[in-house]
Amino acid sequence: GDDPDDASSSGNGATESTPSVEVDEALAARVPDEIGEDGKITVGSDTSYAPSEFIDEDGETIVGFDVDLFSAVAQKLGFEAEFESASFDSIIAGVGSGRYEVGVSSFTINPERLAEATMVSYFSAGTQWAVQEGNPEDVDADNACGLSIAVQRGTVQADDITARSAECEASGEAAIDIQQFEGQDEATAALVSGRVVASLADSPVMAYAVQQTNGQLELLGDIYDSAPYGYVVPQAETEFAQVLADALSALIEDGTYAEILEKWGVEAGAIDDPAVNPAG
Amino acid sequence: MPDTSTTPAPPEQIRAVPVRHPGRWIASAVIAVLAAMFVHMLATNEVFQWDFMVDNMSSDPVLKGARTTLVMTVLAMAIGILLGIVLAVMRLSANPVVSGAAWVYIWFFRAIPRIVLLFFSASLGALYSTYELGFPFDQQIMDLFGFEGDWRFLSLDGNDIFRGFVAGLLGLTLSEGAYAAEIVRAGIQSVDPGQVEAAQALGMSRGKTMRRIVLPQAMRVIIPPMGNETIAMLKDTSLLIAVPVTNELNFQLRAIGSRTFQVIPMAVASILWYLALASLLMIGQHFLEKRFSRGFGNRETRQQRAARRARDVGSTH
Amino acid sequence: MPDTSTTPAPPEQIRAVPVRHPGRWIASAVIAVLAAMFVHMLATNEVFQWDFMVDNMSSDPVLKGARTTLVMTVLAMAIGILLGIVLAVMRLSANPVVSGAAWVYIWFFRAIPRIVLLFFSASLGALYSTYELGFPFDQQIMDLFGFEGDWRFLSLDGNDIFRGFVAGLLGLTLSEGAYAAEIVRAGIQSVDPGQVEAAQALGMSRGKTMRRIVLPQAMRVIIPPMGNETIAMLKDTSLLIAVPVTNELNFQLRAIGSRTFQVIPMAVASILWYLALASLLMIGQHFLEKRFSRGFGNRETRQQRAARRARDVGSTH
Amino acid sequence: MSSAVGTPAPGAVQPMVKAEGVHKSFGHVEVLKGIDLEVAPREVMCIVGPSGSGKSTFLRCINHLERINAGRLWVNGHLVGYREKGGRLHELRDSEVAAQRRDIGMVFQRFNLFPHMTALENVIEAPIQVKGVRRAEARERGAALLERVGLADRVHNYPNQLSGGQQQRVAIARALAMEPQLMLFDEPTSALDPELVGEVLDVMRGLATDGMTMVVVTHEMGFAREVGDTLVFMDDGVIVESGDPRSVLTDPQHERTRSFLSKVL
Amino acid sequence: MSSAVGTPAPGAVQPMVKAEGVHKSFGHVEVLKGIDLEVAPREVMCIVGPSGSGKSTFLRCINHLERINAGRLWVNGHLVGYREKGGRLHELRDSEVAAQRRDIGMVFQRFNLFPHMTALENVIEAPIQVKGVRRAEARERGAALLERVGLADRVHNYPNQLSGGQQQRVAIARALAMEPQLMLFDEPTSALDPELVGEVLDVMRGLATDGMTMVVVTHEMGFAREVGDTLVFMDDGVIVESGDPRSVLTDPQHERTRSFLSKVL
Ligand SMILES: Nc1ncnc2c1ncn2[C@@H]1O[C@H](COP(=O)(O)OP(=O)(O)OP(=O)(O)O)[C@@H](O)[C@H]1O
Ligand SMILES: Nc1ncnc2c1ncn2[C@@H]1O[C@H](COP(=O)(O)OP(=O)(O)OP(=O)(O)O)[C@@H](O)[C@H]1O
Ligand SMILES: [Mg+2]
Ligand SMILES: [Mg+2]
Repeated sequence: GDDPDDASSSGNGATESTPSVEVDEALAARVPDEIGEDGKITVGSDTSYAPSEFIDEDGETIVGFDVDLFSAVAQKLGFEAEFESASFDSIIAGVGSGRYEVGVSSFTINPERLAEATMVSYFSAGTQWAVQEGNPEDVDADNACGLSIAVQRGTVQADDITARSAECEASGEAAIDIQQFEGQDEATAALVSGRVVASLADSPVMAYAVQQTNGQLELLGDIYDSAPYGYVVPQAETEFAQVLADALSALIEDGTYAEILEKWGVEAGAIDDPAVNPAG
Repeated sequence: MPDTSTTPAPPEQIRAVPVRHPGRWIASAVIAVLAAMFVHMLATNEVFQWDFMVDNMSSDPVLKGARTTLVMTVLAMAIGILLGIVLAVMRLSANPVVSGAAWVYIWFFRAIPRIVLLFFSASLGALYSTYELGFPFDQQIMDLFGFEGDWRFLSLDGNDIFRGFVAGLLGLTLSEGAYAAEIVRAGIQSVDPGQVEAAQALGMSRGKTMRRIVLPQAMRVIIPPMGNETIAMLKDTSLLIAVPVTNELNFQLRAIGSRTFQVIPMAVASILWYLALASLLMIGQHFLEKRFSRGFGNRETRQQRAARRARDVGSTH
Repeated sequence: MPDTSTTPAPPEQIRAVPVRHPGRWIASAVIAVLAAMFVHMLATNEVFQWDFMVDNMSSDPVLKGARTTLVMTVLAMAIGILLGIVLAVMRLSANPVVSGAAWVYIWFFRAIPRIVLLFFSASLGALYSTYELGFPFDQQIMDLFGFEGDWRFLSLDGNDIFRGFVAGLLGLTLSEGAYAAEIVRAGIQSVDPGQVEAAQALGMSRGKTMRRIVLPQAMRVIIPPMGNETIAMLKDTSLLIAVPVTNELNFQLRAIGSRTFQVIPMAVASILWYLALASLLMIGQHFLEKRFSRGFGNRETRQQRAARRARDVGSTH
Repeated sequence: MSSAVGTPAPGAVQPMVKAEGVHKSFGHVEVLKGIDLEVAPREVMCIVGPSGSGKSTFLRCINHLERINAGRLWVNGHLVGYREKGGRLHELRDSEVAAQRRDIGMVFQRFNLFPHMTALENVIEAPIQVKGVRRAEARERGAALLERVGLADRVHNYPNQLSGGQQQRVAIARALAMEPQLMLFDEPTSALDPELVGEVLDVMRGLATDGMTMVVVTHEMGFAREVGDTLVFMDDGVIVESGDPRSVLTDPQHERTRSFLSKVL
Repeated sequence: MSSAVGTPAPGAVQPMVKAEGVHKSFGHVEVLKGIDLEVAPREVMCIVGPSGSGKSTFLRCINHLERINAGRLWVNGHLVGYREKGGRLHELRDSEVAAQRRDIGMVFQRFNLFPHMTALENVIEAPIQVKGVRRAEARERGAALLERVGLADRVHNYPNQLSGGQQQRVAIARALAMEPQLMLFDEPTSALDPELVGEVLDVMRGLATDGMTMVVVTHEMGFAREVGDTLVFMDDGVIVESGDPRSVLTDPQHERTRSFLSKVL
């Protein structure tokens, strides 16, 4: 196959065979009945977040490393994962109301979310900054006061940058001009065009954006604030959550996990101890 | 003093030197320069990536998306207009409860942004997981009298109904109904009341008068704003992203944008697509208008003549 | 056979037994039940979280957002209407270049979804980092003759101008201009051409005729659709998220929603907010309409009398 | 006031229209203040009077386009708009009112032709929709009627392709197509150019000759004198005087009549 | 054709209106086919003729609301709508046309009062806006004019609070406020109820007595006979005959005139 880094730009993220996974009957038996009924797990996902989850060139297929990974988890349990596009805002509520059985959309685990749902960690992502090629404006992530900076609305980075701006103001400097966009693609476009001087996003997303813009951008500084991504299941379904965690562990053990992450070039975020509601 | 005596009465046509309008020429020149600047920009700015854009805007999924968009527009308008006719008739009802209810409906759905409405109709599944038809406050009444059970006779799974296409269609239709109602009502009221009177004097029933006399004439007044509504609806299908409906034009164009991070070319692509589709609908409207102007304006009445004259006067000087 | 001979001519008022309309009562009952069901749902479904909602919808940032929304609505409408008047006059110009340009403008901006337009106006900074006023194709012409340099006389940094509030205002204004133009044009054309003729016959100039005679009368026809436009504009400020303008009502409400995961209560909150703001605007419209109906309809003309009669007939039977 | 009309002589013909103490108010304004009159079959009654005197309102009461407030009104022996049962009046339902109107043709000042239908379609619409006449038959009879009003060659024109006089003649044919027993005319010529008035009056004259019962509100004194059997002068909601047109026109008994006639003659 | 009007006798008064071979077409339809006439100062000329004969069009040509295609038209010695320079005609610019119109008052069939202004505001609008008269002065003169047309008590009413006859009188006052030298009337009474016609004709009669030059298109033969100095009968875009009203009305020379008069009298 192609170079995995290139997976989506060459458009074969979907067609490239994902490693086939054997069913683990013991795990499958522990899946709660109401989920097992139809042999499918319905997944809600905001599919405008490459490379985690996005729409492939055929305009229908949902692809991305989140998709591959959760599909493998589902296969382990003898199920098929059925992804559905949803608006990011509505996924957690949708899981709560039973509209989706699981939410998989690069949700960073944090206390607010844990108050609404049960989560299973499966990946570790941090925040990554990016600037224009050569950093013409000499941006320093730790001293961004007064600059224009783009983030995607509703992400942890939006909170991050808001907090930084507040600090700036507290120390008597100019606030950060925060531009919140609906999608990371628009935030990135704003950076490319120079409307903002920097953008920050989840590390895999930022890496992908830099790659897609053909050298117009570069990564700035290191990944920080690493935190786990988690699958979202209804608050009460701790049992099911544990099954998901165990299935993940099995995938890590048999190497499928690493294989998938490598395929998408995000192996840096691999974890080795998936857990239900991990502390902080 | 006049030269009446010196000029022989001329039978030949008057060929007068027209008044010069330098302002008009300046305006034309300014417009031409602006247009040239615009073309210049399009041609020379590489942000647009024309090749990439053209390739992607005619890809298969985008074409399918355009089809979904058209289908959604047509369906939402068709059902919305039916709903609008019902609401308009209700609004004109002599019964204050009926007309009040229509008023509330129209007020409510006209005041809410469609994007909020769409988001809401997509979230209906979250309000109740099952939708049941039954008596209001049944449970409470039952409790009050110490009974068990409920009075509900039809249950549907909310999450199965309110998703994707159907949720989008529901939101758009409910909203369109309110707008269409006002248009239909204005159309009905625009018909000369003498027409209703004439039909009644001939012994025609209210229903027949409405169907045979009032509505056909109202169509002339209804079609132009309804054409605008249709174009507005076409554009508002771009809001289906709030549901989301994934096989729709705007979603598909944006999906390419978020996959490739070429946001501006795809925004241009959507401008071009919507221009094309809207122009298509405008042409359709033109023919409908022609169809329903039968018997109007073929020959001018005395009043129309007076009107046209004044217009002519207005534009020649 | 009649009873003319048996009934003495009665001077007393006729008190007839009215016709019964069971259909109306059924309709009223159905509506009442539906309304009760709706209230039932609102009261008993804990998805709504009324306490939480009320708290958050009156928080400080939301109130500021509402203010931004109103300011943006008023500004966009005011500038849009001015632009619309210019375009309407251009459309009615006898010069084909001028009226053609207005046509193209209107066609273009009516066909494009506002959300796309807003995104675009926010991206103008990306097209050129500096905006310069100058001759089109200057560079190319210079090259052609082997000169160096350019013919540009004013440079602005695109990214400084086209951001946030200004970009949003630009997009909304450009779009509103197109809609307002059509409304103003319809208003002007609705004025009895005899009015123009009468003014001309009195020796009034075109400009004075327009200002003193035509526009004041056109206002009656212009205000109702312009009221609708204003409400549409209020709602479309929710699209400013594409720019983005972040201190706007819808953005703030959604921000609370996504921060607290109480999406539905916040969607309800935005419905309530928009209902309130729209109702406010509707009241304003009512008073404006009253103001401009001076001299119209105070006393009925012969034709109006005939019209009202037919309406009365229509509603009493 | 009111009961000026006495018991009819035994064996007298039943009047086509009979009004007894007809009152009509709009809000607090009393527009008809007790109208009593009788129109015999085949009679042509002309009503004249100043603007606002209630002529149109009375005509409209006759086919229940307005509802009267007091008094009684019969057309062809039937109470208009009401049914008397157990000593009380009951409103008729819409369909019954519609049925009553079928026997009464009405011609309006502003013609009110259906603009989206040709002359023939205007004429056949009601027979087909209301009486259920077959289309072919209706077309045949409609064409005959249009010929009778002198429009054989304008059958397929839309109203706005016709002159005012032609339009008014189509309107008359349209009313006749329902084969009414009574025709009401509300200033049928006052919206016409002076030269076109004649054509319409000619058609009406023909109808009168054929024995149609007619009530005509008009300002055409010549027509009233020549064709009318009775002339009624109304002012301010009452009948001031009525009688043979020639004598009322040449020798009015009341001051009001005299001053009105001096203005319009 | 055309040059029927010869060189004026030396010392003759300059005509207020003079038309020579005036032609007017709309598209391919020729509506005026060579009109020659003269209206002397203080003369009252009445124009009659069937609908569509071009009466209104001719009136509108006089104040350049229509542009003529051939011939010449002078008002008070000035060519209407053109300037002759170097043997060629030059169109006047809007402001010059407007200036010419100030001397010509026009009264329309449908009044065309400004509905958003009271009677007085209607009357003073043009003097203030066009002539720059001071508001106080304009109000005083406007009130006097309204009193002259018998509307002293209706000064502050809006047009729709006035009867048709009152509206038409306001329209006349409005035209008079510009102190025109010539008044054009286009069927000023034909939109009025018959009893209201008299009030308007009375005002016009008064104007004629005061020596205003007037061109009146009308169907009121009584007025033409009594007030008119000349009666012109137009048909199909030409003047069929003209002369003293009494003789034309009682003894028309042409068949067309006879047949028309037989219809409207
Ligand atoms: N529907 C109505 N509501 C209120 N007033 C009305 C209504 N219809 C008529 N009127 C009033 O009733 C009075 C009589 O009106 P009507 O039209 O019957 O008079 P008319 O004799 O026919 O006059 P015209 O010659 O002007 O037609 C008028 O003052 C009129 O304003
Ligand atoms: N602007 C126009 N465009 C085309 N045809 C016109 C126009 N104005 C008038 N006509 C035509 O010119 C002819 C003469 O019209 P005009 O109004 O002058 O007649 P008129 O004698 O005043 O008739 P009426 O008594 O109906 O007012 C008519 O056939 C009319 O249709
Ligand atoms: Mg009347
Ligand atoms: Mg005319």
